[in-house]
Amino acid sequence: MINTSKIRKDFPILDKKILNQKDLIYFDTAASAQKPELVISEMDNFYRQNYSNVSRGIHTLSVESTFAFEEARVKVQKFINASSEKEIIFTKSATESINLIAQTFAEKNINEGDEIVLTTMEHHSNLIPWFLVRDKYKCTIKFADIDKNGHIDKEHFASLLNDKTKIVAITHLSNVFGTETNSEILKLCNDRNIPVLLDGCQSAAHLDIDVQKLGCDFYVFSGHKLYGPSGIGILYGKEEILEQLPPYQGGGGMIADVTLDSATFTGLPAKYEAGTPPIVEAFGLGVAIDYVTEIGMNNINNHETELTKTALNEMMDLDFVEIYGTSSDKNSIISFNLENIHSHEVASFLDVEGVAIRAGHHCCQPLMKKLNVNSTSRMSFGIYNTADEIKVFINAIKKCRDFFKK
Amino acid sequence: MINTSKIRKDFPILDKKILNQKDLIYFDTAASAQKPELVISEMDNFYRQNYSNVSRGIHTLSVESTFAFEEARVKVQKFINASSEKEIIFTKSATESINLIAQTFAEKNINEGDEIVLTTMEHHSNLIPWFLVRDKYKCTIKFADIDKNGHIDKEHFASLLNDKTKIVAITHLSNVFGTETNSEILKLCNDRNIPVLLDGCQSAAHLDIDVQKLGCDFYVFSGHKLYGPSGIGILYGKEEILEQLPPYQGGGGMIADVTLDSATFTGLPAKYEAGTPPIVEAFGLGVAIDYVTEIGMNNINNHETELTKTALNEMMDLDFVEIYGTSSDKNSIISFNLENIHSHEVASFLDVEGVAIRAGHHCCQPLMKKLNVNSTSRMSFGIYNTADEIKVFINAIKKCRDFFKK
Amino acid sequence: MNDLLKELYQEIILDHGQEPRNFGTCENHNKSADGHNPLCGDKVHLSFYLDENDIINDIKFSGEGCAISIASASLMTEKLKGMKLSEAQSIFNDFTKLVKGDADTLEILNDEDSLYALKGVEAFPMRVKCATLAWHTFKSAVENK
Amino acid sequence: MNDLLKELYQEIILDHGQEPRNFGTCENHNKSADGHNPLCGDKVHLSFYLDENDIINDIKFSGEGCAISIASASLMTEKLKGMKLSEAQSIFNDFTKLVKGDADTLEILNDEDSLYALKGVEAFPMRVKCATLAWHTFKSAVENK
Ligand SMILES: Cc1ncc(COP(=O)(O)O)c(C=O)c1O
Ligand SMILES: Cc1ncc(COP(=O)(O)O)c(C=O)c1O
Repeated sequence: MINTSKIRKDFPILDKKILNQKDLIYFDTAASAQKPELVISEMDNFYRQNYSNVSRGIHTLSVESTFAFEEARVKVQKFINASSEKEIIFTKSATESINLIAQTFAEKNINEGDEIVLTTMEHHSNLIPWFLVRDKYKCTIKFADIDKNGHIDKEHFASLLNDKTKIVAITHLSNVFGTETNSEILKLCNDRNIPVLLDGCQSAAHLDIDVQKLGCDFYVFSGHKLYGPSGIGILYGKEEILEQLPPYQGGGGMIADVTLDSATFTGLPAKYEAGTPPIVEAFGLGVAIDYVTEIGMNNINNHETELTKTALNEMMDLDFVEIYGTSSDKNSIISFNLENIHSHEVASFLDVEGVAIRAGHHCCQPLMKKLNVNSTSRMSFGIYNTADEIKVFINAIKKCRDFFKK
Repeated sequence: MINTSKIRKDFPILDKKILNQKDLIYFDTAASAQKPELVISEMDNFYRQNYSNVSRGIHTLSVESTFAFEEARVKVQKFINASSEKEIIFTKSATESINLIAQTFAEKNINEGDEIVLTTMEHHSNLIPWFLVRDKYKCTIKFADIDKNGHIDKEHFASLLNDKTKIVAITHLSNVFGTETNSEILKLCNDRNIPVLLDGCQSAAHLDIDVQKLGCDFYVFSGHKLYGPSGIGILYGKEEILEQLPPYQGGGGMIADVTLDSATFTGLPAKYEAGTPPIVEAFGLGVAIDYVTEIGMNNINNHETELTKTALNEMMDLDFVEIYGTSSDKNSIISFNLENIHSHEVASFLDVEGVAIRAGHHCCQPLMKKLNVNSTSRMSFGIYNTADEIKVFINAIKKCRDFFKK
Repeated sequence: MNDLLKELYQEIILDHGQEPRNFGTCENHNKSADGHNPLCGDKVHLSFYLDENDIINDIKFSGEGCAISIASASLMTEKLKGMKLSEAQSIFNDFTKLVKGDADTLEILNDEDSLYALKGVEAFPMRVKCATLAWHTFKSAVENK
Repeated sequence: MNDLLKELYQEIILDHGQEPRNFGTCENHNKSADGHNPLCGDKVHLSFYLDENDIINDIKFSGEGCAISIASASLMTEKLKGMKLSEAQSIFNDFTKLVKGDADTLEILNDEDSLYALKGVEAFPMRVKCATLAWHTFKSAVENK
């Protein structure tokens, strides 16, 4: 097990008092994780000691920045076990990573009448990029059904795959249900040689990721959900596929040779990193990866699934709580509603108690429609959360129910 | 005049000793500026006190982050005098800003046979995005000539404009010559109602910018060249134009309503900010803007043009120095070569002397071909530079010449 | 119980939130609009009849949302019914200031007014959008041809 | 003058940088490639004749670049001429290590070797690309059909 009280000391924001009185209980890690001291101070220090633009300079600071930046790439590579650092592209966010693949993959591979397979529980960031492709290339999107726990219906999924299926893009861990996509789903795609994009936004911080074992062709995530800074995302893509795809954005750094008539592009990863990249952000993400690796992804996973079980059990005992997905393989995320109380009221009420949760559609409007709700509340856990915090939370939702009952 | 010795104390990196002995002389601000203490420590503090994801949450941290983020937008708006904060889009870099406009503008407005006008001195980041448009829409790009000082040839430029010209995209301040684009060039476009994109990467940190007076329809720059953090860029676009353009990237935050069949998008600026934006980076850029505004852009401009004059005069006296562009309206940037010495040698030599300059093609390969050089050295100034540093530099290039002469 | 919450959820808010007045669609309307808070999915539909003297006759709303947005819509319809358009627009401005914490600068509304019940929103900046959803919808209905 | 610079720009480097050996194109070649450093625009063209015993016969290069890249190309051609391909490839590995500061792990090269003149590059990591440009071009020439 992990030493939570030690870990909590690493996160300066946990000292915060909400409204000057309540201890902060941060149950919104799925939206964005808080940052450990180490990440904050190393970035701070980097700006004070080593900062300059990367790749193009010869002077000392440029060397230091370039090496730190490329070292971060290798850290990411190892973290998800990619086979080469060329397969790691720095973007600004997972959303951008998905857009990059959607556009470039479609340009090369998708024609009118082709099919893309998603699920009904995808985040808008894994829906709209494909909608834009659908509009442009007149292809079809098919949506795999899910059950009430957020598990993809394997038979239905299999029935959607055919020779016209050009790519499958699915979440690895649902940001509403907290359930993990079964490896059999990926197997079905692998068997048919259909490329798979896994949206790893929620899995990267909670599971031990091995992109080669997973059998995905693309894997995307955001640094800010992995205890790293804002402003950085990752696109992993298999080298042999990325090499074949056209460029996305054009600009400095991705050019081999330019005349006024034409340009040739450099190889991976630079080809997809036009312009000055998020330098210090990449460095900071590298530090965050060191931090979680030191704790151990399996330890983190154990801690968080334990917390999830505890919370789930307590909540299931409360008759005024409706929970979306109650399967025991939930990880870090619980979505719920309190009877007859809108999620906004719950969120505001809990905020005053110091508990930060999220309320709304969680960028999953189609799923909300399917669940037949307008919105839900969502609590989500990180390495710094404790069973004691869950007690405070349970108490607070009881108070909330009472407050709005009268 | 500005108080340089006071300002220098604001930049922690200036205490750095290169190779443990030489004082750092940072003449590479055009590639990326160093960061003042204030920017570094405020971002640091933001992560410790106020960080969370923006826009979608109700809890206290989400409120604090959202308000800080939107406040930064207003700071940018005021800094460049845009008429509404809706016209300020946060991107990851100026390069992305240009790609965004190139793609969306072309999708709506450019057809086969249409024309785009650039100049021969554009940075790759203002060339390649248009090359990608050219490839896709089979339009033509015309290149305005420049003279040896980097001034656009007004007559030639005028002769390129016609009814097929859909957009003009030009640098505001050349990153090789340091010369500013004449307002008459913009006037020519305005008179014909041709939209103009100004690449403000080099001007934002050196000139007092008023996008309305300038008469540009789009203005882009990067935070990292304006003493702000890496990972943030700005796109300014006139509201009535941006409103008409299609979305660029799709994802969370830019959606009004989604079903599995279709999506509607929110208004500006969210429409162009899919996914979690560079939150702390935007905040940090706001701090940087406060910092330079406090010093005063006109004071900064005076200081830097003064330095440029000093350096130019000294360098013109040296017969082994070839300077690219010697006009007196140069600002902050001097490109040069030492006779028979490759720019790499100069950069490595100066690095050992503590002087950081840039060597290479400066992402302007077509211009290098035009100048008939393989590469140049480039020195560039920021608010922290001094005339004394120029003395050290002049001395160092003399030593460099001697070293390679033997 | 916390004072801020008591301020936010006054009796009248909970009442209007649970039993909104003027709920539905005006049979006879010449102005209408849909409002929508993309951050949470809350929705409101507003319709009213603006007569030849620019008086807001019948006005109704429907939709789903939190207590604040529903109560605000309900209170708004009560307030605006029978009012001259120009006055309604001034109230729009005042109301926006009120919930944003600028109560000192109001021009028409005073603390006797039922809309004052929403003053508690000022302590919850992320709820301002909830409180003003109906009002923005009103504004777009006015602007719609 | 600084020691690092003296290390970097040894007599032999300046000499080969200014007067490169084997400059030009082999009339009779069956292998060639273009190399290019996109960061600065330096270019090299390499051609050689690989005979039926996998011996590198004639080898020449042309191009523009800094003293380090030109001297490195010049020294490389001197070194490789007459050498067996497999041995050249081992030297490629050794040379890469040498300029990256891993001189301790070399397998073939020793400090008597002329290529050792480029060891000074290790103190200038951004110049490694200059020093290895010709070698990478050699590698792609080998891989080209
Ligand atoms: C004139 C000009 N345009 C565009 C850019 C690209 O800016 P960035 O790399 O920050 O996107 C630069 C800086 O490298 C520049 O100097
Ligand atoms: C499952 C999932 N996909 C995609 C995203 C988008 O990530 P970002 O906003 O960092 O681009 C998120 C987070 O909001 C998510 O939870």
